[in-house]
Amino acid sequence: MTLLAMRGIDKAFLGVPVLSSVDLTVEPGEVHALVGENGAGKSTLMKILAGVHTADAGTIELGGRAVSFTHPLQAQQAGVASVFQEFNLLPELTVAENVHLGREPRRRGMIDRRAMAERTAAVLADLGVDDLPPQAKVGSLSVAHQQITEIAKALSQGADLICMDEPTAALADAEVELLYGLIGRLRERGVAVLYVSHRLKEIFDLCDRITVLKDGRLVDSVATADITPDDLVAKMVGRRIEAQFPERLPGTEPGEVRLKVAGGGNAWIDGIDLEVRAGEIVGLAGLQGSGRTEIAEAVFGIAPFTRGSLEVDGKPMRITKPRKAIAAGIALVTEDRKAQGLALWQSVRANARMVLDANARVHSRRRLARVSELLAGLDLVARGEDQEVRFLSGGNQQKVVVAKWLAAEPGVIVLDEPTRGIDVGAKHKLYTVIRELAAEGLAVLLIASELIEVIGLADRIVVLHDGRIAGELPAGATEQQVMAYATGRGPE
Amino acid sequence: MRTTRIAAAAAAALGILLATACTTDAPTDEAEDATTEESGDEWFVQADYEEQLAQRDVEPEGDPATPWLQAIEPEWIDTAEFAQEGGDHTVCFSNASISNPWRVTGWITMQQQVAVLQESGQIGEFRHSDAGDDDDQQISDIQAFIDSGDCDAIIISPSTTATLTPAVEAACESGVPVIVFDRGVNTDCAVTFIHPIGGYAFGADAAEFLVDNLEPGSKVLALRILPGVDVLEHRWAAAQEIFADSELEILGDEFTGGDAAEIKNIVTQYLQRGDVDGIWMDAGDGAVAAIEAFEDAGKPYPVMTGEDELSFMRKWKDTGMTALAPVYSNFQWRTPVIAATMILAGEQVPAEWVLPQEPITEAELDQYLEVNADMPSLHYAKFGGEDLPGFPDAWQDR
Amino acid sequence: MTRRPGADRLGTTALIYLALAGVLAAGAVATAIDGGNLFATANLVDMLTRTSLTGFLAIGMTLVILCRSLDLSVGYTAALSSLVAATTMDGQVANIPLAVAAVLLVSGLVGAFNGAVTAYLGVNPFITTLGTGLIIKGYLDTQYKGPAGDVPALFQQFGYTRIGPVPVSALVMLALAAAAVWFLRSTRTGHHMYAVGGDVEVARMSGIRTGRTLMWAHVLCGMTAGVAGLLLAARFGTGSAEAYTNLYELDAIAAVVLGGTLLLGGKGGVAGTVAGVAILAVLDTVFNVMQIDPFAKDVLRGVVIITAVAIYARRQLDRTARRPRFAEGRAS
Amino acid sequence: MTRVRELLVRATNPTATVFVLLVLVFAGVFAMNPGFFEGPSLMAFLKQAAPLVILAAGQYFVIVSGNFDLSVGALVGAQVVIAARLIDGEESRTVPVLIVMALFGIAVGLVNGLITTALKVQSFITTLGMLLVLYGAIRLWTGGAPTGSLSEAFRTPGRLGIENVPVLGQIPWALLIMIAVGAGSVLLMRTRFGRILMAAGDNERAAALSGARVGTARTIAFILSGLSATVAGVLIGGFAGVSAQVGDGLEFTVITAVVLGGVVLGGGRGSVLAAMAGALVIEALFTLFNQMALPSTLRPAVQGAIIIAAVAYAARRRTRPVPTTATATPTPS
Repeated sequence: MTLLAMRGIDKAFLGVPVLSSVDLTVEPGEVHALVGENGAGKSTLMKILAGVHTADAGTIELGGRAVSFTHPLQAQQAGVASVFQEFNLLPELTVAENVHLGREPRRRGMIDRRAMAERTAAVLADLGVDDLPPQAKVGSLSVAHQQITEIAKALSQGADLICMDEPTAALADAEVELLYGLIGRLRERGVAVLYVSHRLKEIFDLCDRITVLKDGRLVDSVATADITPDDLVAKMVGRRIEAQFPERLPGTEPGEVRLKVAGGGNAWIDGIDLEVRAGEIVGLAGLQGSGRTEIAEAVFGIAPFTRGSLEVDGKPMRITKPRKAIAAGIALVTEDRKAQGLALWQSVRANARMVLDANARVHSRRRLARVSELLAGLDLVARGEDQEVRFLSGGNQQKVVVAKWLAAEPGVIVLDEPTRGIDVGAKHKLYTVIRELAAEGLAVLLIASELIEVIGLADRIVVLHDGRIAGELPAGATEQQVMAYATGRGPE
Repeated sequence: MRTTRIAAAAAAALGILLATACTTDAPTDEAEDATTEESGDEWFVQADYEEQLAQRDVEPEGDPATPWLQAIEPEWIDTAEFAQEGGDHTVCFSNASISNPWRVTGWITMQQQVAVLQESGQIGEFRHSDAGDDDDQQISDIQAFIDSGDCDAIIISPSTTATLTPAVEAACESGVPVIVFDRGVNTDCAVTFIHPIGGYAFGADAAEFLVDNLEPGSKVLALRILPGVDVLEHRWAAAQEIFADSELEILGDEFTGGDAAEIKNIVTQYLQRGDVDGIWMDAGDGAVAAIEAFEDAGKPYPVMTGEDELSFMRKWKDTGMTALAPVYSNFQWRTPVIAATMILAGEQVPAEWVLPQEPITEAELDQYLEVNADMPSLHYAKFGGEDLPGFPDAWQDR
Repeated sequence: MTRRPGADRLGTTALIYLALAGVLAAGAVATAIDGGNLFATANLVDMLTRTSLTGFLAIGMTLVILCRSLDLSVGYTAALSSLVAATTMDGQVANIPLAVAAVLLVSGLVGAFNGAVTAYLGVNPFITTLGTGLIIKGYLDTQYKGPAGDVPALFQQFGYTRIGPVPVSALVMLALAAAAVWFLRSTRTGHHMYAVGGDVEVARMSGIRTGRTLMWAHVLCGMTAGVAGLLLAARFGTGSAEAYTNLYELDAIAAVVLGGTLLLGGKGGVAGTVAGVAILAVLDTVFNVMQIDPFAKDVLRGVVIITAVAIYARRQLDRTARRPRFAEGRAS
Repeated sequence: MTRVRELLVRATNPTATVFVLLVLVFAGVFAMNPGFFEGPSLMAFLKQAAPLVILAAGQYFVIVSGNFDLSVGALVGAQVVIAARLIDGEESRTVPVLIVMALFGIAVGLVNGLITTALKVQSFITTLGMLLVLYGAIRLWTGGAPTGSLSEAFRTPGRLGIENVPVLGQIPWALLIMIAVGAGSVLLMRTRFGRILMAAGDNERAAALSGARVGTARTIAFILSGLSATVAGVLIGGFAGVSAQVGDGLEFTVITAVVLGGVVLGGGRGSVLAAMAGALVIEALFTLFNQMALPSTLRPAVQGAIIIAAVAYAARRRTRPVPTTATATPTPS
C-alpha cells in the first residue's frame, strides 16, 4: 500500500504561487529523491508535509488516511519526521533533551530523564553510533555529531517516513558515508525516506525513485534506473548543462604570488605553508573539522594566525581583524550566507555595497557606480535592487554576497563553500565567475566539501588533515588521491 | 486559524475586563461612610472638612514666633510612662521619601533641628531610613527599627495613610513612643500625631480666594499632581465643595505629575480653546510654568493660587498678578524631633498636635521674599528654620 | 570532547551564589567598619523580609524571560491584585479563600492577555506589557481614588508573622521558588520554556506548541504578581493602587538578570533568581544599616547591576570559544 | 494588477501605518476642534511636540542598531538640573553651560555604548543601570531638589520663536530645531554610517565580517541618543523651566513612539522619519484626549489600548511566514 500520497497541492505566499497542483507518492521502505532548482518548491512541499506550512489546496493521505496538519506536532504524531536544512537543535540542551524535544517521556506526569537518556542511547546504538554520549550538550558537538543528533531525533519519533532536506550539506565525504549507512538501515526496516538534495551523485547512489519539481510544478516522477544524470539535470533546469565545470579561460597564467603564508598557525591550525598566485585557483580540501575554514578565518583575521608570517602582494602583513584583511585586498565569501553574509531585511543594493560602506579605504564613487553592473553580470534574478534579500532564492542570495566582495575589487578572494545549498543553475554561474576572476588576475582560494568541485576547478589542491597540510596535488588529481591525504593515509 | 487566534486573544481581553469590573462592584466601606454630599467623592468627609475650616480661625496656643511649637486646641496628654533618665537618646525616623522639593526642604530643617538637640545632649544617635515612596519598603524600615531594639523613640512620616497603619500599630506595640507627622494613619496609638491643619483647609483657602477675586461666571482650571494621595485629594475635595457653591465655571481638573512641561502643555491647550480666568493648584510645583503659558499665549494673567514655593512667589512679585500662596506648613518637620525629646523627658504633648497653617497673602509677600532672598527657587517660604545655627547655608547648599 | 552533563548550568548558578556570599561578606565588613553587625537578628529578619515581594515577582519574571519575553506590567498587576484581594475580603475571614481565588484568576487573566497578544498577535512583549500596564493604571486611577478594602487580621499574618527569624512570606516565596525549579525541570511545559527561549523556530519544528508555552509563562508570571499583590494587601491591611508607582517590574528584571538568566532567553533558572533577589535585599539592608543616602543607593544599585552582568557576559564569551587543538605560540 | 497589489502592500506596511494613524488622530482632533489647525495653535502643538520628536530620532539610532536606551528620560532630567545649577541665573554662563551639557550628553552615551559593546552587557541592563545612576547621582548632587535657575538666553530656544509671521503667528525655534534634527537624521541614515548602523542591527556578524566597526557604530548611536536627550533637555527646560520631575518616564514614551513608527525592537528595520512621526502621533493623541476632555485618569488606559492595537496591526504582516523563493520570474538566459 502506498505510504504517502499528496495530490493537487497548491501553496502561495503573499499571493505569489510557490506550488501549483503538485502530486507526490512514496512507497514504504522507498528512498525517494525530491529534486529541482532552488525556488522549485521542494522545501515548501516538505514543510507542508511536516506541518510547518499548511497547503492552500490539495489532499494528503498517509497510509490511506486523509490527514491535514496545522502544526509540526500533528505531522510527527502521524509518523512523518523531518530533518531540515538548518539544524533544528538547541545548543544549550543535551543530546537526549534535543532528541526528545516536544515528546519528553513522562512518568506520573513528570519528565523521566532516565528513560530519556536510555532511549537516546538505544537509538544511537541502533544507528551504529557509539561515540556520542546522550548527556553531552549539543553546543559542544561537531557538526557531524549534530547531524546525527538530528537524525536520531527523527528516528526516535518512530516515523514511517523521514524527510531529509539537504542532509549532507554540512558533511564531509567520510561523514556522508555514515549517512549512507544510516539510510540503508532505515530502508531495511521499511522506513521510507524523502530525500531532498542537489547532489546528483548521492541521488543516484541512494534513491529508488526521483520526483522532479520546476517552478512549483511537477515535471516528472521516475525510477532512478530509468534515467541518466544528464537527463535528470535537463529536466530540472529545462536545459542541458554541457560541461559541469567550465574550462579555464584562455590566457589565464599564474603570475606573481599574491598571498603567501609561511609556518602559519594558531590554536586550531599549525604549520601552514601556502602560496596563491595571481590568476591561480587553489583548492583547499579536507574533512569537516580538518582546518579548512580555520585557514580562511586566519587569513581574513577572524581568528588570526598567532605564529608564522603572512604576505600579501609581497608585503608582510599582520592581519588581526577583517578590516585589515579588507584593506589589504582580501575578500572572504563565508560558509553560512544567512548568518554571516547578508543583512536579510536590507535591500539587494544595501547588501551589495556593504563592504564599500563599511571601509573608508576601499570606498570610492567609481566602485559604488559599478555595483549595479556587477549584480547584472552575475545574472541576479530579483524584482529590483530595492528588493529585500530575504525574498531571494539561495542562489541569488549567494550572488549578492559575491557581488558585495567583488565591489571592493580584491586581489585575493577566499570562497568558503560558495555553492552550498544552491541550485544547479546558480552553481554553474558561480563556477564561471570563479574562472573569470582568475582570468582577471585574482588569487582564488576555494574551499569545498564536494571534492568534485575542488578537482574540477582548482589548479592546485592543498589537502588538510587534523589542522595541518597533509599534501598537495596538481590539477587533475583523483578523488581517491585527495581522500588518501584527507584521511591521513599519505600519498597512494 | 488566524481568526480563531485573534478571537482567543480578544476573549482573553474581554475576560480580564469582566473579571476586573466584577471585583469592584461592591461599594467599599469608605465610600459608604464618608460620602454625605451629593458630590459622591469618596475623599470628602464633611466633619473633617468643617473642623479644619473652623481651625483656621482658632488662635493657636504658644508663642507666634515659634509656630512649630504652637498647637491648635491641644488636648495635652501625660507621657511620664515614656520618660527616660539621662540624654543621648537614640531617635529613629522612618521617612516616606524626599522625592519632592517640599520634603527635601523639610528634611534639611529636621536635620538642623536634630543637630541642635544633639549639641544639647538630648539626642544621641539619629537614625533614619528613606523608603523612596514605597509603602512596602517603609513597612520593612519600621520593622527593622522595631527589631533592632535600639530606638528610644520612633518618628514616622507615613507614605500612605491606610497602608502604613498596621506597621505603625506594630511600632506602638513595641512599647517605644511613636510620633507620626505629616500624613496620618488610621490608628491613634501614636503618642502624638503632628500635622498642620490639613488638606481641606489648604484647598479651601485657595478656592475661597478664587471665588472672592473672580467675577461670577469666570472660568477656572484646576491643576493636580496625582490621583489617590490623601493629602492632595483632600485639597481638591474641599475646593470642589466651595466651587460647587460658587458661580465659577470649572473648565477641568488635570493631572500633571508636577512636571512643568506637562503643566505648560495643558494650560497652553486650554488657552487655545478659550479664556482661563483662574488657576487652582493642589501644590505649587510647576506653578511658574502655568503662568508662563499665559505670557507665551499673550493672555492676561489669571487669578491664581500656588504654594509658598519661592519660584512661584517670585514670579508673583515680578508680574504683580492677583495670587495667593496657600501653605502646608513646612516647619512641621521641626516639631517631631522636639516632641520626641519632650516625650522622653516625660513632658506633656498634645495628643493631636495641630500646627497653624496660614496662607501667604499679597500683604506678606514682600516680607517673606526678603527673608528668603538668598534661598533657591524650589525652597519653601514657611520652612521655619531661620533661627537654627545652620541657617542659611544648610538650605542654600543642598 | 564533551563536558560533564549539567556542569554549565550548575556552574553559573554556583557563581551567582558565590557572588551572593561575596556581597554578604563585603556588606558585613562594611557594616562592621561602620560599627554595626550585618548578621544581627534584626538585620537578618530585615533581609529576609525584603526578599519576599521582589522574590514573588522575580520568579514569574524568570519564566517569561526564559521564554525570551518580558513583563513590564507586573507592578500594575500586583497593585490591582492587592485591591482585588482587599475589596473581596472586605474584613471577613470567611472571604479569604474567595479573595485568593479571585486574585489568582484576575492576575492569571492579565498574564493570559499579555501572552495572547505577544504570542498570537506578534506584538513585542516590551510594548504589550507596557500597554497592559497603562491599561491597568488607567483602570486603577479611574476606579480607585486611593487605598480600598479591608484585610482581616488573620490574613495580615501572611505579611507579618515570623517563624524564628524567618518571615512566613519569605518561606512561601522559597516554597514557590522550589516549585518553579521543579516545574522548569520536571514538567514538559516548563522544560519547553528553555526551548522556546533558546530558539522559537526550533521549538516549533520540534512539535512544541510555542504559543501555548509562552502563554503559560505569562499566565504564571501574572499569577506570581498576583501573589505579590496578596502580600502587599497583607502588609498594608488594605489594597493600594499606588503600589504601581514603585517600579517593582524593574526590580524584578534586575533580580532575574543578576541571577544569571539570559535576557535573550533559553538559559538560566529560578535558583539563580533567588540568589539575585537575595543580593538586592542584602544591598538594601546594608545601605539601610549604614545610613547611606537614598540617592546614593540608586547609584550603587545601578553600578552593581551593570558590573554583575558584565562579569556574566565575560564568562559567556569564554564559554563559547572553540577548544584549541594546538598550544598557542608567540604572535607572529 | 501587480501595481494595485504593490500599492496595497505599501499602504499596509508598518512604516506607512504610522502616517495613516497620524492622519486619523489629526482628523479626530479636527472633528473636536476645527480651530486646532489655525496657525498659532498648530505652532504651539509643534513646539510642545518637538522634544519628544527629537528624542525619538535619537532613540531610533539606538533601536535600529539593535539596542535600547532606557536612560534618556533620566538624562533629560539631569541635563535640566545641571543647566539650572550651573547657570544659576547668570546670562553669561549660558554658552559655556550648553557646551558642558553637550559634553555630558556625549559622555553618558559613550559610557552606555562602551559598556554595551565592549563589556557585552545587554543594553536594556546597561541603560537601566544608567537610569538609576543618573537619577541618584543628580539628586545626590543637588540634595534632592533642583537648585539654581535658568538664564533667559537658555530658555529662548524652547520658549520663543520668530514672532509676527503672517498666518502662523510665531514660528517656534523648537520647531526649526526639530526640522533641522529631523533633516540631519534622515541625511545621516543615508550616509555610510547610517547604512552600517542599519546593517549592524539586522545582522551584526555579516556587518562585522564586511569590515564594519559594529561596536563603534553602536556606540555612536548611543552618543547620538545622548545628544538628542541634551537637545530635548534644552528645549524642555526652555519651554517650562526647572522642576524636580522633568524627564520622568520619558524613556518609555519615546520607545513607544519609535515602535509606533514601525521601527522593530531588535534592529535593522524602520525609518527615522516614521519614528519621528510616531512621536507626533503620541503627542497628537494627548492633544486629542485633551480636546475630548477625556477624564485624566482614563487616558493611560486608552493610550495603552491604542498602542497595543497599532503595533499588533503593524505586526500582523510580519507574523506571516516569509516566502523563501524568488518572487520574480527568471529572465531568459
